[in-house]
Amino acid sequence: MKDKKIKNVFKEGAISSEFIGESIAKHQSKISIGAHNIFLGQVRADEIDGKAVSAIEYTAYEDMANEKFHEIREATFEKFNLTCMHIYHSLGTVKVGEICLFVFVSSPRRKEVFKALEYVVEEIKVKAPVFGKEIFEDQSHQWKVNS
Amino acid sequence: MKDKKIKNVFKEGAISSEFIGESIAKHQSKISIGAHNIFLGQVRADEIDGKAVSAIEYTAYEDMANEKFHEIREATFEKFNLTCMHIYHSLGTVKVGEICLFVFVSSPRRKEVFKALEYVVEEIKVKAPVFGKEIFEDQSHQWKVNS
Amino acid sequence: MRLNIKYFGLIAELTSCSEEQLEFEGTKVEEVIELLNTKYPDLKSKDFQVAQNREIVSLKSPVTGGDIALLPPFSGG
Amino acid sequence: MRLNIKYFGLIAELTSCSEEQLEFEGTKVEEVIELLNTKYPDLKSKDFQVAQNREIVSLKSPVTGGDIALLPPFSGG
Repeated sequence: MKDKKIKNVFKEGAISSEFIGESIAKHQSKISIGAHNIFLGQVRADEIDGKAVSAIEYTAYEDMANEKFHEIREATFEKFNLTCMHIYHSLGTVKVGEICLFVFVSSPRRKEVFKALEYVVEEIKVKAPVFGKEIFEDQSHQWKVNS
Repeated sequence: MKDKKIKNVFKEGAISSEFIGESIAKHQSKISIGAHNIFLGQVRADEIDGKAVSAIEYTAYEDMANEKFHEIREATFEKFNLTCMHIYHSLGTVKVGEICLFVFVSSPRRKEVFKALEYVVEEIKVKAPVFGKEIFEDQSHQWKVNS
Repeated sequence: MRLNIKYFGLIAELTSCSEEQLEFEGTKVEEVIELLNTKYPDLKSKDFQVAQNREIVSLKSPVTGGDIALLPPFSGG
Repeated sequence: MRLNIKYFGLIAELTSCSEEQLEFEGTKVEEVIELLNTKYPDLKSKDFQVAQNREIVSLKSPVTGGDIALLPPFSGG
């Protein structure tokens, strides 16, 4: 299903496992779906110069990011045979072990979901103006760089 | 984490969205994880000769299947840099819209989870002696063939 | 030797049986299948793999005793 | 023309400001950046892209008015 309206992808704080479970439950009425594929980004306790990351604080150019997420969504529906797609990204503080990105694609067929999900996640990394500030245990910080 | 013990992958009936949500929540203490990838197989209301599938009844050569799942798990840990992996498959009746397969892989890095998840799911389709009987609305049936 | 024959999916449907014991005098897997083809003539038209003690084996493999399973095409997931 | 300049991430940290208005007389995006380099000398050493009205533009693009955003490397997800 294509959706021309630009959605707000951002959620304040971490994305809870309950929210993810409920999103899955909502798809049980969509009986043409045979396969779901879900990507979750989780904040990792990276150690940099002997200090461990304790949280990431996300900011974004929200208007532009939502437009880019919308363009990614449209392009993905063009490329792959998907029934539906959902993207959620955190803003603000997300602690180590918590989830900051939730991408959910569904299709009648499994081959489509694998290709589509990787495409969406890589596009988000490259095109969405979102900025992560890695906060260390001692409250110092550095700006995250995607690899 | 490698686990030498052969686990029982099978669950009686559908895999609930709450169970999936709880599995995700359990990983929040694993702070070296940066990416999760989840595959869900959902029973599709396929129409065959004008009759719609209403459920799939799964049976398996359980001992052999659990050994094969174990071998797939071991091979996947060899090939990819994963922190953990979980596989659950339904036995018995799973209705249209319900989930019959749940594969969950986690890694420090996202590139690994995409490759690993697709590998695991394709291996399961080919190597696990599991048999799906498609039950139609009128209680007639046919044996499912994977594509 | 005594074999334990297991049937699954549409094969079990055809044999109306999920497991049976068989006294076997031969040496190769294909001889077991010949015996079963005689007992269940419809088996000949069916596509299946054979597992011996939970490993897929070819028809030319030696019978080592234990469990022989007839496995129709897998359709998990 | 009057431009609305937006700063994000480590650029906003450097300018101590997330948004400011600027009166601009020139024609190209690079001239805007030159003005900002004068105001914030540390900007020169930083890696960023420029978006005009929410689309990435090159330094040679014409300034059409509205929002100009300085975007350090993206690190979402």
